[in-house]
Amino acid sequence: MKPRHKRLGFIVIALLAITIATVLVVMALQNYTSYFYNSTQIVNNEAPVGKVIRVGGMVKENSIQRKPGDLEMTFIVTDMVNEVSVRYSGIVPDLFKEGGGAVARGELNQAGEFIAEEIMAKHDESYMPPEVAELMQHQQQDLKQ
Amino acid sequence: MSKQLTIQGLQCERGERVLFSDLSFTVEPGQLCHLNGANGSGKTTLLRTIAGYTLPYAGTVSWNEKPATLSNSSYTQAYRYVGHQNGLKKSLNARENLEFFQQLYGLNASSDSVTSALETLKINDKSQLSIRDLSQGQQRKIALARLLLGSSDLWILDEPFTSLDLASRNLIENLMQQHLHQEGSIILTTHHPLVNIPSGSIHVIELDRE
Amino acid sequence: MLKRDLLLAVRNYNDVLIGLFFFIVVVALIPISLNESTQILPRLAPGLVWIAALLSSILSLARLFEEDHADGSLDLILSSGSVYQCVLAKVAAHWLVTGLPLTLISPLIGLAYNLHGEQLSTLFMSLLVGTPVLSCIGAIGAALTTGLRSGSSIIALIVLPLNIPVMVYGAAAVRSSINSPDNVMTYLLLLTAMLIIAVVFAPIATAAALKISND
Amino acid sequence: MSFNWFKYSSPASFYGISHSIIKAASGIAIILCIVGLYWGFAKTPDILTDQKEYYRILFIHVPAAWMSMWLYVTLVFWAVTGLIFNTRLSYMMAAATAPTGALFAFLTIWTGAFWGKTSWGVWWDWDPRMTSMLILLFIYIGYIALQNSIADTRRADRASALLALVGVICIPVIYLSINCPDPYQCAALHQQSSLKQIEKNILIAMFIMLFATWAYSFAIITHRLRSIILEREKRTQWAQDIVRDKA
Repeated sequence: MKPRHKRLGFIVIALLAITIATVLVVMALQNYTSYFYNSTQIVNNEAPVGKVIRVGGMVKENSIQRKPGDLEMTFIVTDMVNEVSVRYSGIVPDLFKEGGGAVARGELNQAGEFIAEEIMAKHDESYMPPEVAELMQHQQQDLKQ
Repeated sequence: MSKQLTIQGLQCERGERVLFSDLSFTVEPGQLCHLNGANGSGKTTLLRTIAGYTLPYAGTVSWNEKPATLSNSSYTQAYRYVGHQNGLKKSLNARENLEFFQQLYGLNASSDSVTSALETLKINDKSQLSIRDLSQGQQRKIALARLLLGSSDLWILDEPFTSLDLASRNLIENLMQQHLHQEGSIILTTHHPLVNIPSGSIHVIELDRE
Repeated sequence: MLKRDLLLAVRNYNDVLIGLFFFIVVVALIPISLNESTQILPRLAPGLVWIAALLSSILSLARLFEEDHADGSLDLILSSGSVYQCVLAKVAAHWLVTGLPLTLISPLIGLAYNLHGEQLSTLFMSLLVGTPVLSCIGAIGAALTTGLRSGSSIIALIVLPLNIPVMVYGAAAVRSSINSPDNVMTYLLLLTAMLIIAVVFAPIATAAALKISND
Repeated sequence: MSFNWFKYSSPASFYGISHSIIKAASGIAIILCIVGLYWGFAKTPDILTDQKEYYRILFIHVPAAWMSMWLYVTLVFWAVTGLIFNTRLSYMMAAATAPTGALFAFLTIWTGAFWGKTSWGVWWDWDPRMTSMLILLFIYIGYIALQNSIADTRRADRASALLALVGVICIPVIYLSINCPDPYQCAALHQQSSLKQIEKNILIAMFIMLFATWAYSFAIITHRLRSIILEREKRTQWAQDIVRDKA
């Protein structure tokens, strides 16, 4: 009888532990504030100034401007609604191009400009030749909005 | 309820060596089972297998017709094991060590029963010294004092007489005799002759390799 | 049972001090070796303090069950009905002599790393909740390697990857106390959840591992 | 009459049939590999929406990643089977699986680094999936190291099986922890991709390569298993007979 009681007691404790842990995880996630922003959130002043955050979105067509003879560049990140201008100095990855996805890590300055420390390009979600992908592009843009 | 230890078709290996195979015997209440065999014949392994520490490669050990394993708590509570090592903490004293064993055996902590165990073994006067400062024989006696904590049915003893003097050996043999009288059983290995125990209750198992 | 292990630890108080000083030396070595201005130190602090805590916890783990195995008392523990409680007591004792002193001294380390106010208390809290998890998970590794000659080196290899989540959340808690104070609570809650799960379930694995190692 | 399910769980009877398994599996692996690489290089488009020729590293990268995870699942399966039924062959299977799993995890990271450099601009980013793969590699290494450092085979088998089991419980937590509470904060560079969005020929080549790696794993693990069996059963009559026949 005794070992059986012991086992029963343990099962109760185990279930209790799992329940409490789950509650804590749920509480934790509700408490969480994200530090990844899209351009609309930045334009609406939802992002903190002077703190390391990440900004993601599409690089706007014809927005990349480079200083000749320098690695410094600016471009605009957009979520198709609002735009944020990003300043960066360094080498960009191959996949980084206008119309493609990008993630920048850095800080927002007082003027609302994003000073990036690191630029990463996202590869496209569709592993397709351009002709096939073009057909689906409208669909994708709808999804992003 | 028969408190019988049954060994059936047991095979044990060490490294890649078969120590013994197809070993079967029983130990009845009131019986002393004396394992005999040369060094390396697997006596210690057999005792550890019986106590459930080592898994057999084949065969079973059962107690009271149920598997004698570590997860069978009615079995683990029924035996007392004194192995090669004394299981004593060097920086604690005899009393502290024995009180810890009381807890392990699920007994109520009682300093009286610790005192009486130590007194029976005539070592109570050393109970405040840390184990480190005791002689090998004294340490052995404190390890054997575990047998007297609470009540138990089966004693599993690996060379209990190591480093004991003649007087202490006789003392332990007398305790064994008493244990057998109370329908307890003993399984042991020893190189010392058992002089005080009637040969009628001794059952010898030869473990020599074929 | 806890009393016994603590008593043993107190009588070998040297071990406690060694673990603690290991931690202090490691966290002190880093600013010395980097020779950086105090500006950068707060950004390094969360990760470094946590790595040092992890290493000093592992340093003392190797001997967690070693003595019990060598003197034969592990046998007695395994055949008692209270393996689970014994393991829990040993883990608790390990934490009390390694994790707790380290946690208590952490605000001083934090000051040396140019942290202040809230950040110090977060560092303290994260270590207070996180280091017991390190002891719980580490005990599994210690049990698996008990009695091995190369035990102490292999224990690090198997325990470190398993401890990554604790380190990530612990360091993240301290990091967000610097960058984004709103999220400190999130990470502390996640650590607490891990603590509860680890305390209840890790001793089962440890007990099973001890049975295997004591074969 | 009931079929004896445990017949092939005895090392001796397994050894008997293993030779033909190895032959067949390695043949399949070689053929599939050639077909898959041909398909991958000749039948697929030169350029994807945003990637040039180097996307073809995917034909190694993706199957390797899948295999490394799948092999860990099988390893744990064998480990647990061993712990429950105490069958020697299960432990040997687990032991034979680990090195191949570790190899694939390493291959995934290695090819991933090349691809990452060309596409994302970084050799390595602590992206959740990359970090998880690295930790999976660590766990494989821990398993192998523990197995090798215990002299007593049975203890080695059981201890490493337990470690594999603990590892499999920890892996989801590890994955979540590096994914943070918020997947966006770590800004996963890997995209969520659905098979539907992959061009047909790429998908075909990828699956052929997946089966090729699968057949390869099958062959090499069985081969390793044969060596382990012979080594462990060296004092049995049948093993000695085999060695004598070979000599």
